[in-house]
Amino acid sequence: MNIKAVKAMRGGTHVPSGTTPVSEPLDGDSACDSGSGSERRSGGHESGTGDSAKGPGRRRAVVAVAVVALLAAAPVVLAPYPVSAMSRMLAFAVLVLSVDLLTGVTGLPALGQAAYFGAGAYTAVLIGIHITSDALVQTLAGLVMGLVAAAVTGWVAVRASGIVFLMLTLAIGESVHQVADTWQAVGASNGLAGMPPITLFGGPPLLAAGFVHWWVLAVAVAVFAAVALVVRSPYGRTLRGIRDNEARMRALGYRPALARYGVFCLAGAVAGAGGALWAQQARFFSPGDMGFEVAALALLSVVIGGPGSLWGPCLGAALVLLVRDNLSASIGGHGPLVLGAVFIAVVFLMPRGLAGLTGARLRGLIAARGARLRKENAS
Amino acid sequence: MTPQRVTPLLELRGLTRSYGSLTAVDSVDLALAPGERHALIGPNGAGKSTLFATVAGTLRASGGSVLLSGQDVTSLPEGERARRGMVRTYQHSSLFLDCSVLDNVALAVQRVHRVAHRCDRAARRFRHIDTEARRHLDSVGLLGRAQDMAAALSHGERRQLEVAMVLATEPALVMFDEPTAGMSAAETERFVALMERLPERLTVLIVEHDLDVVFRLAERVTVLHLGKVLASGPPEAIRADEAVQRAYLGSARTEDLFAEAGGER
Amino acid sequence: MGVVSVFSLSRTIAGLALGALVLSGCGSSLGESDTAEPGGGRSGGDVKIGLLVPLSGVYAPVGEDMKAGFELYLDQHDGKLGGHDVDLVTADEGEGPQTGVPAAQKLVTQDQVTAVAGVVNSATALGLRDFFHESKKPLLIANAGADAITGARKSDYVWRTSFSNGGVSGALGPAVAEEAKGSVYLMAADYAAGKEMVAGFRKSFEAAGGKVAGEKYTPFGKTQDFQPYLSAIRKSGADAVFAFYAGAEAVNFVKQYKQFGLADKTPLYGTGFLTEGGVLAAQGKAAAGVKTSLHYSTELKSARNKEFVDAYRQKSGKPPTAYAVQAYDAAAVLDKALAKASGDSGEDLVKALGGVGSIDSPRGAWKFDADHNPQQQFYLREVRADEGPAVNAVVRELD
Amino acid sequence: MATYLVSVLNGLAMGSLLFAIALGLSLVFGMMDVLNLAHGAVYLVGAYVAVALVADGAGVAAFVLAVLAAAVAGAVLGGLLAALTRATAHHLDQALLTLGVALVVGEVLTLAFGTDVHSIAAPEPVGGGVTVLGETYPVYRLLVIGFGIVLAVAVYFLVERSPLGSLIRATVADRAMVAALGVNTGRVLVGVFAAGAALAAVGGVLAGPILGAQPGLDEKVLLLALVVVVIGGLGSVRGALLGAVLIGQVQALGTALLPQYASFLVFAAMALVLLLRPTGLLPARTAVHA
Repeated sequence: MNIKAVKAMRGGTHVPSGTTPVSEPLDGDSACDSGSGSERRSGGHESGTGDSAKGPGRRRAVVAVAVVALLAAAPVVLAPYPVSAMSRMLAFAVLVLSVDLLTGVTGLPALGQAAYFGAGAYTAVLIGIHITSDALVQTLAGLVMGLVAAAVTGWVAVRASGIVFLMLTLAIGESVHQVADTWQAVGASNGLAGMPPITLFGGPPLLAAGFVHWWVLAVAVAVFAAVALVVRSPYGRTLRGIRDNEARMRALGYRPALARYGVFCLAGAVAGAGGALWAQQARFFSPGDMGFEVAALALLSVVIGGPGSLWGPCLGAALVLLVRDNLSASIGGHGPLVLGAVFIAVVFLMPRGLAGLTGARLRGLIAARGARLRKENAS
Repeated sequence: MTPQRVTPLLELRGLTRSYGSLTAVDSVDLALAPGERHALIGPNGAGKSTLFATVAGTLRASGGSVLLSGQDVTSLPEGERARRGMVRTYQHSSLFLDCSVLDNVALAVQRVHRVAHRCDRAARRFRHIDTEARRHLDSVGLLGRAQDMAAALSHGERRQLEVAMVLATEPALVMFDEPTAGMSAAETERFVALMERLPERLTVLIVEHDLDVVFRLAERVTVLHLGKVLASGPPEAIRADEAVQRAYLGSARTEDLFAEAGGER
Repeated sequence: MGVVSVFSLSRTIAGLALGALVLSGCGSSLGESDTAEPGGGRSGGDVKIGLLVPLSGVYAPVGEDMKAGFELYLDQHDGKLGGHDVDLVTADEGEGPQTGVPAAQKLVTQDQVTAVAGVVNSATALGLRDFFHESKKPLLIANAGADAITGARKSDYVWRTSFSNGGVSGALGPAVAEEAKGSVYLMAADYAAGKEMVAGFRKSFEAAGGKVAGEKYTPFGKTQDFQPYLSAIRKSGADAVFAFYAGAEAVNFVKQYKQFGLADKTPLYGTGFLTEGGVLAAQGKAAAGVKTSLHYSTELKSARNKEFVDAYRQKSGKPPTAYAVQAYDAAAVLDKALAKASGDSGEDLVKALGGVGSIDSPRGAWKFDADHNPQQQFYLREVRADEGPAVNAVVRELD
Repeated sequence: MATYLVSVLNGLAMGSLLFAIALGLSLVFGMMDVLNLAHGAVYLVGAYVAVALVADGAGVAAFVLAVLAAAVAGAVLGGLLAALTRATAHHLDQALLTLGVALVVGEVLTLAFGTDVHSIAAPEPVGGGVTVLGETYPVYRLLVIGFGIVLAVAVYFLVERSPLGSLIRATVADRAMVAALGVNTGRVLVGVFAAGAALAAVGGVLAGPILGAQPGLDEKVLLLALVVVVIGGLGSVRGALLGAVLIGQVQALGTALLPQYASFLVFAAMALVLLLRPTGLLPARTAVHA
C-alpha cells in the first residue's frame, strides 16, 4: 500500500521520496511500462533510441497467442466442469484486472471493486430475465452499470490514497453489498436466479459450457487488450506517475484526484463487465458473490500475481480460485490453510509475484533480494 | 537592467510566513525581471527554505502576496502555479523512481501538450512527446540513459534529470532549491555548466549555499537574514556589503559562506 | 529469432496442439446436455452420490452434523443405498454460492454423481436450481429453507428433506398467540431467511388473534451486541419475543437476553435454530426456558429416535441435531428411491422419488407433499438446563 | 432517555475492548508501516485461550491466569510476526504475509477447537447483573469499562510521559531519524509489535464473556479495529482511544437511535470522518521537513 503517501498526507508535509532507499532497478513490476519495462531492464544497456524491446515483444506476442489458443481449445477436449471452472477464472480475472488498474498501476489498494462487479452482474441477470438473452447487450449493460456505479460512488474514495483509500473502498463495497443483501427487488440474500442461457446475435441459446466459455474468453481477451492499451498510453504513464510520486505529479501541474477518478470509473467499467461474464456463466447472482471475500481475493490475486503486471494478476486469479474451489474440498474444508500457506510462500519465494517468474529474471531477483535483505538488516 | 520598468516576472510584496509566534519570513519584497538569474543566500536559519517554499506554493503564506507576471497567485496551490509556468526543483530529488528516465521527462511533456489523459493509443505512438522528452534529456546530457530506471541514476544524474523535467514543463520561472547540495566537485562543475546553458528567456531563482556557484550564475543576489531582506543587488555589491559580512560572521557560521553545505543530507 | 520463424513455429505448435486435442477426443463440453454421459453414474452396481455440505466458513458446524447424519445412515446399511454400494463424494459448500455452486457443478459434471444431497445456504440452493433442472439430476436439499425452493422456483428435480422457513415459524404462531398474555415483539437477522421466518410467524400468529408489538431486523452476521435492540424491546412493553437467529448470533442473542434481564420477565420464543446443537451447548443455562418450534428434538420419546440418538452419539460423541436428521433422512429417501428406480437416469430416479411414500425418520414419519417439501410434525420445545447439559425438551406437538 | 444512557454505557464497554485491540494495530502501522492483518487472529488466539482455561465460569484467579497466558501467547505471536514482516520491505507483500499467517492461525484454531461457537462465562463473582437506570446491566461490562479507563491512563503515561514513550513517538514521526541517532530501532519495533499483540490477545480474553469465540470472529474484529485506527489517525495513541470510543458509541447509541440503518452506521461514520479529515481525528505528529 502506498504508505508513503499516507504519511505524507497525514503530516501535510512533503516526504521526499528521494530519501528512501528504493534504488534497486529490479524492485518491481511496479515498474513503469508493466509490459515492456521489464524487458528493458533485463535487456540491460541497449542503445536506448530504437525499439529495443522488439525481440522480447515478439516472444510475448507468441506466448499470448499460444495461451489464448490453448484456452480456446479447452472446450474441445475438456469435460464441462473444467471448462466452466476456466470460464469462472476468466470472469474473475476480469475483476482482478480492474483491481490491478487501481492497485498495480495507480498504487491505490482497492477493496471495493466487488461492488461494481456486482452492479454489472445484477444488471446482466435482470436484463437476461426481463429483456433479452443477448450476451453482448448484457455485457455492455453490465459494463455501463459498473462505470456509472463507480462514477457515482468513486468521488468519495479518489481524494484519498494508501490505507485511507483502502478503507473507503471497503466502506463502499460493504455498503453496496448490504444494499444487495436486503433489497427484495434483486432477491435480497437469496440472489437472483432463473436467468435464461445467453444467446449471441440472435442464435440459439448457448447451453453448453464450451460455447459459454468461448464467449467469456472473447470478452476477457478484449478487456485485457483494452486495459493493456490504457496501461501503455500516456494516461497509463500518468497513473504510474501518481503511484510513484503523487506530490511530484502535483508539482508538475497534474491534478491527481482527477486522474484517479478517471481510472476509478474505468476500473468500475471493467469490473462491471467481469460481473456480467460471471453472471452469464453461472446464470445466477447473489450478494455472496460480491462480498468482502470476493473483493479481498481479487486484491490478493493482484498482490500474488505482481501488481502492475497484467498477466501476473490474471494468473494469480486462476491460482486463488483453483486453491479455493478445488483444493478445499479434497482436504476436508481446510482451503484457508492452503491459501494462507500459499500467501506466505509467495512472499518468501516470489518477491515480485508470479509476474516476477520470467526465466532469466529469476536468478537476478534472488541475488537482488539477498542484497536488499542485507541492506535492510543493516539499516 | 532595471527590472522596475517592465512588469516583473515574479514579484513578492510583503511576503510573510510564520510558525506560531516564530516569523520565519518577515515581509519580504522582491522583484525578478524576465530572464533574470537571481540567487537567494543567507546563513542557516535565515528563512531561505521557508521563503522558497512559500513562493513555490508548497507552504501557504501568512501574509503578503506573490505575483507571477503581475497576476496574484498567492492563494494557488503548487500545482496550479506550475500550470502557470512557475516550477521548482527539490533539495532531495523528487523523481518517479520506478519509471524510466525517459518517462520521468515524458510525464512533464505530456502534461504541457495536453495528452496526459489520452488512452486511445500507446504512449510511443505520440511521437512528438517522445521527441520532445528526448530533446530535454539531451540538453542535460542524459539521453544515453533514457531507458534506465530513474532509481539507477547517481545523485548528480538525478539532479540533471530534475532539471530536464522542470524544463520540460516549459516554464517561465524555475526555482532551484540548493541544487548542488551533496554534489561532488566534478558534478557541481557539470551542473553549473548546465545552468549556464539554460535558455536566455528563462527566469531563474536559485537558493544556494555554495557562494562560488552563486557568484558565477547570478545577475543579482538577495541576502536573507532572520527572515528579512538584508541586502539585494549585483554580486559584486553584495560581496562588498558590510552588513552582509556581519550577518554571516555574527551568526558564527562563516563556514556557510564558503564551504559546501554540510548536514543537508 | 527471426520473425517469420517465430510465427510459423507458433502456428505449428497451435496447430499440433489443437489437432492432438481434437483427435484425442477424451471429452468435450460442447454438447447440449452437460451430463449426457451414459452409464457414468452407476457402473458395476455401484452408485455415486454427492454430499454437498459446508466444511468451511460459518456454516461448518451445520455441515459437520449433516455429514455425520448422512454417514450414519450409510454405516447402518452396510454402505448401501437401494442395494447399490455407495461411492460417497463429499464437497465443500463453503459459505455461499461463490463456492457452493462450482462445487455442485463439479459433483455432477466431473464426478458424475447420480444425485446430490445437502446444501445449507438458501442462495446456493436457488442458484443451483436451474443447473439441476437442466442437467436432469436430482438434488435433495437437506437444510436450505427458502420458501421459493419448493414454491415459486420448484423443480421436478429438486426435493427437500428439511423444512421451509415459513413452515417452521408458521407452526409456532398459534401457540404463541395462545400462550402470550399480550403483544409480541418480532426480531430476526436481516436477510432473506430472517424475513421469511418472521413473515411465516406473523401470518399464523395474527390469524390466531396475536398482536405484534414491534418488528426489528438486525444486520446479518455483523451484530455482536444486541443491547440497543434489547432496550427497544423493553421500551415497547412487549409481553413476549419471537426471534430467529442461528449460529454465533443465536448464542450472543440468547445470552444477552438473559444478561440484560429480559429472560426473567419476557418469555422468548423462536424457531428451533435458536437453540439447536452446538449453539445450545454454548448458551448453556442462559437458554433455560426458551421455547422454540422445530421438526425434531433429541428428546422425542419414540423408540426410533432413541435408537438413532444412541447410534449417533456413539458415532460422533455428541447428541444429534435436526441438521443431522435432515441429512440422515436424505439418505433414507435416496435408499428407497434407488431401490425403486427403474433405470439409471435422473428422470427414473425422480419418478421413484415421487413414490417413496412415508419415511420412517427419528423425527417421526413424514412424506413429501406435492411441492417436494416434507409434510411433517412440528414440536414445541422448551430448553431445560436443571441438571446436566441443556436439552430441548418436547412440550407438545404443534398443529 | 434512560434507554439511551444504557446504550452509552454499553458503547463505552465496547469502546474499551476496541481500544485494547486497536492500539497495537495502530502503533505497529505507525512505527513500521506494517498493516498487520493477523491482528484479528491474535485476538482470536486470546479468545480461545479463555475457552481452554475458563470456559465454564472459573474463579477470578483462573480468569487472571487466562489473561496472563493470553498475553504471553500474544507476545510470542507478535514477535514472530515482527520477525516475519522484516523479511520484506514491500507493503503489499507484508499485508499478504500477515494475512497468510492469519488464515493459518485461524485454521489451526479451528482444528484444535472445532467449528462450533464457544461461549465463555464471566468469572463467578461478577457474572450477574446490577440495576442501572432501571435496567438490568451485566456487572462484567462495567468492569470492562473500568479496565478501559485504567488501560487508557497507563498507556497515556507510558507513551506520552516516559522516555520509552518518547522513543516510540519519535519512531512514529521519523524512523530514519531515530535510527540515525544510533538507537536500535529493531528492538523497539519488535517490542511494540509484541506488546500490541499481547494487548490484542488480552482483549480476546476480556471480550470472551461478551463475544465468545468462533471461527470468523477474527475477521470481524480486525475490520472494526482497522476502522478505529483509520478514524483515529494511524500511529496515534490518542487517536486509537478516540476512535474506539467513537465506534463503540456508533455501534451502541447509533443503533439505538437509527436501528434501520444499523448495518451502514460504522462505515458511514468512517467515510464521514475520512472525507472531512483524511488523516484521522487525532493524527500522530510526523516529522516536519521544512
